[in-house]
Amino acid sequence: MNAAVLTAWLTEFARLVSSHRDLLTELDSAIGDADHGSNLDRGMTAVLATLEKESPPTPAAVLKRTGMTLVSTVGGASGPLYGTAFLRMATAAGDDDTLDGPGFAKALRAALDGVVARGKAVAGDKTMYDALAPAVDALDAALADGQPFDEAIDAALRAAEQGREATTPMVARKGRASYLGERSAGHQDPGATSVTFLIAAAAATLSG
Amino acid sequence: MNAAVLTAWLTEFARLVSSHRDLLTELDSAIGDADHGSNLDRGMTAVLATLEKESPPTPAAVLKRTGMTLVSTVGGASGPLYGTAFLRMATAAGDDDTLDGPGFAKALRAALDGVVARGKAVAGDKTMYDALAPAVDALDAALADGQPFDEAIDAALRAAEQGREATTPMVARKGRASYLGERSAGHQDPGATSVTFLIAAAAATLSG
Amino acid sequence: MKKLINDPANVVPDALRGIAAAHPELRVDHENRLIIRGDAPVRGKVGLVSGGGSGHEPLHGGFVGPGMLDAACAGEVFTSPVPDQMLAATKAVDGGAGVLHIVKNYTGDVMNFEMAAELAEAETGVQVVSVVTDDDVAVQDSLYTAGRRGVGVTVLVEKIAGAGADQGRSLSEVADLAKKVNDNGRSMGLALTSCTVPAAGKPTFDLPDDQMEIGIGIHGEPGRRRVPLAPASEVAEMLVSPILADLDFTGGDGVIAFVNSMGATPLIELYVMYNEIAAILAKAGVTVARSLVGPYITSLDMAGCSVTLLKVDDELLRLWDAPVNTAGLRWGA
Amino acid sequence: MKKLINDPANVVPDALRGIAAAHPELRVDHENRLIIRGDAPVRGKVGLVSGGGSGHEPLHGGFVGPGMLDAACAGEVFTSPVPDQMLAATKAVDGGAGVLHIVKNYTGDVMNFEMAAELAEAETGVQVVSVVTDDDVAVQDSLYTAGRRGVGVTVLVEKIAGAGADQGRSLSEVADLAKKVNDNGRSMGLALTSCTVPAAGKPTFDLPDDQMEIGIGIHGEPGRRRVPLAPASEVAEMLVSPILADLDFTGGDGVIAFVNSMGATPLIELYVMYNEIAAILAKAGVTVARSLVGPYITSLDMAGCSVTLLKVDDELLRLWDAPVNTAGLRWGA
Ligand SMILES: Nc1ncnc2c1ncn2[C@@H]1O[C@H](COP(=O)(O)OP(=O)(O)O)[C@@H](O)[C@H]1O
Ligand SMILES: Nc1ncnc2c1ncn2[C@@H]1O[C@H](COP(=O)(O)OP(=O)(O)O)[C@@H](O)[C@H]1O
Ligand SMILES: [Mg+2]
Ligand SMILES: [Mg+2]
Ligand SMILES: [Mg+2]
Ligand SMILES: [Mg+2]
Repeated sequence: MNAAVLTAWLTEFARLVSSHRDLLTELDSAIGDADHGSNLDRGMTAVLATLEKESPPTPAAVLKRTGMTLVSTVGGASGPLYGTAFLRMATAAGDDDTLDGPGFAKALRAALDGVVARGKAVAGDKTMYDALAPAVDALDAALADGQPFDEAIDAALRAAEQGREATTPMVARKGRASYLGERSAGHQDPGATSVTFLIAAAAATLSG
Repeated sequence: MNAAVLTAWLTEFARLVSSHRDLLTELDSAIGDADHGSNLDRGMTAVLATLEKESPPTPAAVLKRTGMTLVSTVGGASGPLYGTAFLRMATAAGDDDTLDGPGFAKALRAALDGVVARGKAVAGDKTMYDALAPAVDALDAALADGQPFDEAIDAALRAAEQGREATTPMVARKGRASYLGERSAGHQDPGATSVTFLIAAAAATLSG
Repeated sequence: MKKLINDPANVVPDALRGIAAAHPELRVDHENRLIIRGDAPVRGKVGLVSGGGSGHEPLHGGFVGPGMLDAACAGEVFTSPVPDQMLAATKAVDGGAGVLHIVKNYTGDVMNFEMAAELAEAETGVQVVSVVTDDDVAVQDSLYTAGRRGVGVTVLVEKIAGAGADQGRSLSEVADLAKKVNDNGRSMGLALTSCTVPAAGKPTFDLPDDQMEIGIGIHGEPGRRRVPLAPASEVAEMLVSPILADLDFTGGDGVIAFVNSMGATPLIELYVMYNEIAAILAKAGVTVARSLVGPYITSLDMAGCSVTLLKVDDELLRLWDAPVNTAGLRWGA
Repeated sequence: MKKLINDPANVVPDALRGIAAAHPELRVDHENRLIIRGDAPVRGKVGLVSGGGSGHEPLHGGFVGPGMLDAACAGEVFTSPVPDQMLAATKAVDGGAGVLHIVKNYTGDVMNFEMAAELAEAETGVQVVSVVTDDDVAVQDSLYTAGRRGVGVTVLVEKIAGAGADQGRSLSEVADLAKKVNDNGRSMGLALTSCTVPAAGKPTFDLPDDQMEIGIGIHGEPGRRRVPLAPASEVAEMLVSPILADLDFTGGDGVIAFVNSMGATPLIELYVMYNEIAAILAKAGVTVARSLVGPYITSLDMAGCSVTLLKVDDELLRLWDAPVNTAGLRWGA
């Protein structure tokens, strides 16, 4: 996976976010403040513009510009979280011109660590962690199991989807939804939903 | 008609206002500020309390307390208008213990003059004048014609009703409805409606 | 009806009790429903009394204090106060230099203040002069009608006349000042939603989701016409154009531009509107000398706004800038 | 959606242009969406920066000026600003004595301000201390959650810390003062209607005509529970009881009682509420030393109100009374 492939991934993520913008905002209306869709859409639109303009040469450069742009344009909780995730991915990606499957998996694990470092979420808090962590674990496990990347990333997507669904009954302990206490149960988490689009975009565009 | 009879008239007027309070406010919503019903109801409730407490001995005393109480409790346009009308009636009634039919008619004309003096309305301005003036004219004409008071006051009521209906197509030139310009046409005037209750109450309770 | 009230019949006395509790520097006469400066009467100063129906807060009670009104009479919601109230207020603030009544041009207000002035002079010998505000260009003026409504300019009249009275001007001078402000001020308002009078319990008028009323007053009176919702830039045109067409605001020392919320429109929207209005004025060659943006003369819970422009000279500007210390308007003090 | 706006995507920049036009004493950085004191940086004074999502006006931009904030960062509606904005604001107001960040406790705000502080110290060496406000008793606090929201007390923190900075206190002293205010303040809010986020175009939550939400925040987040509409007296109980249960407000020099409109609730209702709240406090033995009644920290066009109580001592009272000269809060200046 070179810079162009990662850019294709992010382009697909941006498309998914944009076409599900209202869904994300709708989910955020129920247990948050009705802006997750517009936040991420604004950010990913800016990311695509930046990548188009600058054509960063390496995977790390693509990921770094993505993270910085998200930090500078999204705001809210998802800006620093997604931003930190991509900045950590960039560091993990190193200076090579391409990433292989295990390299991508390592970077995605770094992204997860970044989310945790920034947001202090743990499993079951009803956040994007609850979709991202299972995806990262599934990707690692499948690769360790010797599966080809294409199958491994599909497994990651299924895990993300399961994780996303699992957020519905949870009582939120982090983010805005936590203010609702018990009333947050019964609603799917917006961030877990958007992060599942990130993995879906990877499954659609990346191959090891 | 002694003080008790006039008190019965005002009691019936208060009852009509109270039971049509919502109608009056509804009419005032369309071309005014949605308070004519509550204004008059508040005023007439206060009038009944005053009359009950003080039992003024003469027609003039009843009318004066009524006018003063309305001035002090109604506010808005209808407070000074109804108040002045009753105060002028009181003066016209003189000091006698009773009023006869022509005496009542004279007092009602004084009321009309009071409304004009205070509010400067002319025929066709779409105000209470447009119901009160025809009523006063009809009463005078019927009495001059030799009709008994009971019939004359019925004629006055019919004239008031016609005058009230005639306000509907008018374009208001006085009061709050005038701000609407042409848009005031097509709505019955609230003050013309309430003043018709005043005459209806007279027809129901007074006899010469 | 969704309101933070108790019995709808008691909204005005309840609110007056709240004002008394929140503002110990004011004296509230609950019997007469008056809000009075704690130190009234101020010896030798012309007393300023205003008042009107309630539901326009902070007008008028919020403008009682040094540099502005001496007393305000609170009527029932949207109903002019009664002469007894104005008489009591006049007596309470007379410091020997006479009392100015500032009256918004509504039939009820004018008649009740008129009766009060008659009573005051007869009963007490206090000299009373009344100034009627009538700045609403939405209303076609004519000799045969009730004339224009008094709206936004009333706030500016109270501020500037208050400053004039503070300077020790005479009753006729303060009245002239008030008239000068009224004569040089014009307003126009619009509603996105109707207000709901507590005693009525439902909106005064129905306004479809895609329409707004242009040319509304401050009592939930319907406006002159209904138009489809439009962007702020076009709304600003609809409000400012008739004002500029009614009076030449160019030249001189510019204008005070006052953008007012009708009650339920929040500040962020007022600033969006202010931006558009400022642009229109700049294009029309009108210089903004001062601005006032916020809810100052409201119509209960109506969403919408009004624009008032006041043409100023050096004198009016100095009086505008003079210290004022009231619950609703405060600077330099 | 009925709003006086142009393109929903441009509400914040449009409003900032309006603020710039209406308040020439402020400097508006449109690129970074900052509202800055015209005379910033003030040499030797601790700089105060706050900010957050827009839609809470006058908070924070309306509180920029002498005696309060040096700069405010405006995020998108209900969305925390980004670190770049806070960094630019920090640079703009650093007068050599360091900069205090006043942050409302929301995950997004806290994280973005955190990143900004890291950047500020790394890039510029400006010393930054952050104080997080978290006064909303509607939120059950716990070690494992995001904690309580920062709401009404933020206004009081900005005023009092601003006065402390004006006195020449050091960064750590001003931060301690801000913490002291936050620690002694508690709030609780309620909504009669949902707000509508411009970009979303429809109300954030549905609330039946006969229900209200108790324990709402300032971002249209649903509250803790829904209850039938109730008279102001009962509503006041629902708001004040949990506050009094959370902290002992008796004794000392009393409290500052702050009754706030969520945006669409007019002043007349706030005073009705204030009356009930004052009565409850009196019965509970809590002395009101000062009051603040009006729309100061709003939630777009939400109808409803919040109550904030701040326990004060002599020092806090003196700082509260100190001169302040901002668009949104002004006295003694
Ligand atoms: N502490 C946290 N750790 C991880 N994810 C979080 C945390 N707090 C919030 N989130 C995620 O952020 C999402 C909300 O993002 P967004 O709506 O853009 O920001 P905001 O809550 O500031 O409006 C939530 O659905 C949740 O998944
Ligand atoms: N100048 C006037 N002369 C006579 N009647 C008037 C005048 N102005 C208003 N009215 C009457 O007063 C009525 C409205 O009364 P009300 O609603 O109680 O007062 P307000 O208009 O102050 O709210 C109108 O329907 C009209 O009949
Ligand atoms: Mg959100
Ligand atoms: Mg009326
Ligand atoms: Mg009225
Ligand atoms: Mg947000």
